[in-house]
Amino acid sequence: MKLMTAAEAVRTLIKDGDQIALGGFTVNRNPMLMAREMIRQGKRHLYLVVHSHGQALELLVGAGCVQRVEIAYGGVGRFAPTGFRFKKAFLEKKIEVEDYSNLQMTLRFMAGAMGMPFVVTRSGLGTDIVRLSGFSPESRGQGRVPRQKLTLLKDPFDPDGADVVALPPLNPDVALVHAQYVGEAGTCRFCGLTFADIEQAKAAKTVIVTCEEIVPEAYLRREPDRNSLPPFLVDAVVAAPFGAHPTACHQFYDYDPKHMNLFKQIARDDDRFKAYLDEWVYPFDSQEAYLERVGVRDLLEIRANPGWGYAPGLDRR
Amino acid sequence: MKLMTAAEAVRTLIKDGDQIALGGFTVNRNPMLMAREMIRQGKRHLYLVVHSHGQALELLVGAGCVQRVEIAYGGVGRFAPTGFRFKKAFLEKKIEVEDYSNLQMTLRFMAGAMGMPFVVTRSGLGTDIVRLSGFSPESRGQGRVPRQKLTLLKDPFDPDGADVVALPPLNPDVALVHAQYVGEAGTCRFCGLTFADIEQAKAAKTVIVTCEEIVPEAYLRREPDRNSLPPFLVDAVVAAPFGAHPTACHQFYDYDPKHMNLFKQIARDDDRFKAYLDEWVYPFDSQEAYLERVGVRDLLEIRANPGWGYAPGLDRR
Amino acid sequence: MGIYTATEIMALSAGRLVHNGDILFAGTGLSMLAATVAKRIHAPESVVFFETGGIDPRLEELPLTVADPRVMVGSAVNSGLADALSLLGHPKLKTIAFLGAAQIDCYGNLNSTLLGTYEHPEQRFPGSGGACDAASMAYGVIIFMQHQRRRFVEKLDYFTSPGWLEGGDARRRAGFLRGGPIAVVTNLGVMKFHEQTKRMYLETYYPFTDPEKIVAETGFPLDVSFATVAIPPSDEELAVLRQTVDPQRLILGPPAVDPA
Amino acid sequence: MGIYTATEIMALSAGRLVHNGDILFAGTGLSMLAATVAKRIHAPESVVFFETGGIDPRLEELPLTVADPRVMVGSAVNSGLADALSLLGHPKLKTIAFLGAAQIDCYGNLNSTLLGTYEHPEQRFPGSGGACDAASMAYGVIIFMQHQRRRFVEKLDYFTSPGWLEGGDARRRAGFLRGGPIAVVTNLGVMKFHEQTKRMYLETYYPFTDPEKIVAETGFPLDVSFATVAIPPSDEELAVLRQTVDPQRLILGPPAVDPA
Repeated sequence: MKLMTAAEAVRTLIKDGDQIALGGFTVNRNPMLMAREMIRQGKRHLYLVVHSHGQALELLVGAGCVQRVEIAYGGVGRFAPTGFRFKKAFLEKKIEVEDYSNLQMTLRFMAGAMGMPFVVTRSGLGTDIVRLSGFSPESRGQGRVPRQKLTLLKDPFDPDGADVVALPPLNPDVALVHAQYVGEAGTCRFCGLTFADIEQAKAAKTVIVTCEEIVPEAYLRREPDRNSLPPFLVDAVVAAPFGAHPTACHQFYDYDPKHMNLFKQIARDDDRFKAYLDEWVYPFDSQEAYLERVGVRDLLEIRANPGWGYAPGLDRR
Repeated sequence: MKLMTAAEAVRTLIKDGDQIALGGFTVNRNPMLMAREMIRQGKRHLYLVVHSHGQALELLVGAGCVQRVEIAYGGVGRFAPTGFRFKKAFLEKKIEVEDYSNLQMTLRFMAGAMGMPFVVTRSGLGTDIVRLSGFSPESRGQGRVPRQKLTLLKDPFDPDGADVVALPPLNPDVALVHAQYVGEAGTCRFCGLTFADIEQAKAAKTVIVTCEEIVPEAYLRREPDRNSLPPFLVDAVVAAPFGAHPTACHQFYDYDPKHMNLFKQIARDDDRFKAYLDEWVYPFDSQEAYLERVGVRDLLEIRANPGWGYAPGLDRR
Repeated sequence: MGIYTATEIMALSAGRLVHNGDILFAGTGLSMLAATVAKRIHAPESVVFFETGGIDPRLEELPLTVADPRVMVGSAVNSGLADALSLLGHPKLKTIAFLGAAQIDCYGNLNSTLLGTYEHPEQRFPGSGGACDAASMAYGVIIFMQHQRRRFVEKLDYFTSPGWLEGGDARRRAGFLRGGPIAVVTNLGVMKFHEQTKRMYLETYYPFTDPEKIVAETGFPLDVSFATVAIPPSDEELAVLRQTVDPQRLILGPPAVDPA
Repeated sequence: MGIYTATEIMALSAGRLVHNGDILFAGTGLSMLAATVAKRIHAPESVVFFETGGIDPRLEELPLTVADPRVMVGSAVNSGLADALSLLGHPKLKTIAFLGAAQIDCYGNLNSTLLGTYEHPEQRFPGSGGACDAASMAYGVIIFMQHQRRRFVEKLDYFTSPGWLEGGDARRRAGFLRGGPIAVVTNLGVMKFHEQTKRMYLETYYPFTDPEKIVAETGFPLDVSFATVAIPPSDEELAVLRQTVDPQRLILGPPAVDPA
């Protein structure tokens, strides 16, 4: 485990073309600091593997960093039921998209995490998720694109040999997850729902954890039942207060409805999106500088009340 | 969820011949109260499915309640590297045993819990665990005995089509697990290592949870990250202070070396084992009566120090 | 009987389909309203869970997405996707999933992925999320749709989530152990599926519309011979929905305007 | 150089095979001693984990089984079997597993299940536990054995845990991605495996024995042509083992008696 800045982590651990798993879910615990830093460093041809995303996906796709996405859901909840930049890039064929279900993606991360050769499910039998592939035939078997999206197998334990869907495991080059706490030695604790973050981290070759607080290792080891990852699975830790902003981080802050609505306004339009990047992404070489731009008033408004873990009464219209 | 006595739970929810998953591991969190009660009620032909067991297995097998066992490890650690009663029953062909590995059994519980049609692993390729079946050919497909123990499949994603081991899921009739805390509505919290208890409970048709403490539901719901099972998966809850004795229960008590050594003395010999049942099992129609027999002095000696979760300095020779 | 919006009668119509004790797989929007109103009115023992891992949260404020931090408070268990999505198919749970979609066919199969094709895409939607999983494994599915001819189609552009497949016993033959759509709740009425053929038919239409209008908005032949007018929302239902479930009208949207 | 028991030199010989940073899959007994002594002497960054789910616990007192509550304190993570056993094969971890067995063959394949057959059983051992999993997936395996002719056999009664299978590249051909036994540490010496054939050979014998005795106690032909005498335990090694690792001698057993 090595403590790094976001800039250092992106420069030394993420290459153009890498297959990257994004932690979090739609409006929650997206690795936003890392997404902004990848954009600042002009990463290209990224191959995202996600279940349901999300604000980080929107930024990365919009900024032209992404070539390829395996995904179950591309949206930001009520703020953008379908992600504007994701939709636009798909329709303009700037990205190739392979569609799965949330369970299928989760099982693939789990299979990667557990070293399973493949994993089977009944979910999706008979559908186009199983029948159709979104990646072009010529991409098959190239780089990290699997030779087959998935395949049907006969269940050897079923007397009738019913079909089941067999899925290949995912072992991304990099997992980007945002934790509430990391100990000085590298133990990680996610609070609230863990989504598929733990599976993604265990499946990945390189794990970069941004976190709200770096705490004494002993503090986390007093309650090991609550911890999520041991130090030896974590390659880099980046101190990142409000590192998921404008998405939420349970017990620390809510999603930022003001910023999300602002993004919703600009996201449909290429020029306005570029202006957003110029205003909110490119200028800031540190998280502190970005947070100054957000402003103390807004940060105070979204901070979580410890009794709820979110900001009760927050104006979310 | 229904609050019951152990006697009521065994009488109403466990039938002769049922397939039963035992929670815990060797000397830890064995469902001992339930094991003793099944013996008292003379349950027969039980079909145990376990990974590494354990004191409850020893009692149930020794008392003649068991016909069939799927297992990875039958022992009680240093107190009995191979369980005496388990070994004897196997050698005298009083039980049929099917051998697996711990990962294989865990994956089978997990597959059962997650509704997977089957699960694959590379563990055991080329070994007798994969080649040989311990159950008789005539038992195959009868009752709950699977038609095949397991089978080899070609990995459809491997260019060379390497073999992998495919295992059928387990969905036991009953799971018996011992938790530290259960809320009044039925939410369960296991503390310390969870072994495969959560997977066993989720895989089972009927879940009986014994617990050290029944607490206000709101107490557990203040920290839902730490909880293990929701109420709607739990069929019966049995209040069982020291319910895992003489095995350990993290944060409540250590294993009881005095009792385990006593058992070690008597377990090889049929007559002495019968005398043990007469002394420690049959007479007690309540957990309180059993604990009176154990005695306050011994219970105080093994009680866990909250700083460690076990009894530091306990004489374990 | 007061005035009400289409959104309000949709939420209440779906809520009425819930049985006490059902385990409700909710998304956001209408399904949150339906699940919550049912729990508050006639299904107090029902439990809501979210694919993100929030199992039976307290829900003091309405979550705006399934990953809203509001689904992590007061829960029985906070877990993750693997655990939550596995509950959908648990044989001992009567799981009812609420789903929406961009297109539906006469067997309740759903498209929430795209219009056109991968090669020539015309429109993009978010994708399955957990919808395909819920449609594959839940005990039953209740579908919300805007009732429009372009959404009720003969053939889906993309088949995301399995309903009754080609009808009859096709779903069981494909390998599904249970499930299938129970009802389609739209802004005009409630559709169900014929016992044998599994084809959609109109069960009830809302007081402000009629079967002819619904047929006109349906892109495949729809049997309306069983159709009756829906029981309008009661004052109690409306009060719970407006005052307790969504007082900020975050999901309900603008209130009904009295035409008088 | 002091006197020492066979158990002591076994623990220390195995401990010397650990590299700093290795992730150690420990059972109980000798493997606990070897892992702990290595961590204390030359591999401080190595981490011990248990198949039961205890990942890097503090281990202030020696656990007597892998499910001992002593493996649940001060850990990085307390989890369960699924998580812990999955770590064994993690490609980024150099996992070293310590295993024991009732029988071993010349390719390091192990039996910890039974003697005789299922039909005609002669003896029963506990079974694989996690041994088959560790032997299948760990980066490397160190095996503890009592060196006896009946344990070092031409053919296992039951093949529980995979070593080098039939030798050569049989292990890779069978589908294993990595791993295989590194060494067999017995009460008489340390065996390794020939690079190409994967057959066992004697690397070192303890000062109190000789290759002839070891050959006599081995039920298959054993190459002793490379054998040298082992470096005896240092005073420091013995001090750490006796005073820090197992002061109660729970696993070490009775101390050595000076024959003088």
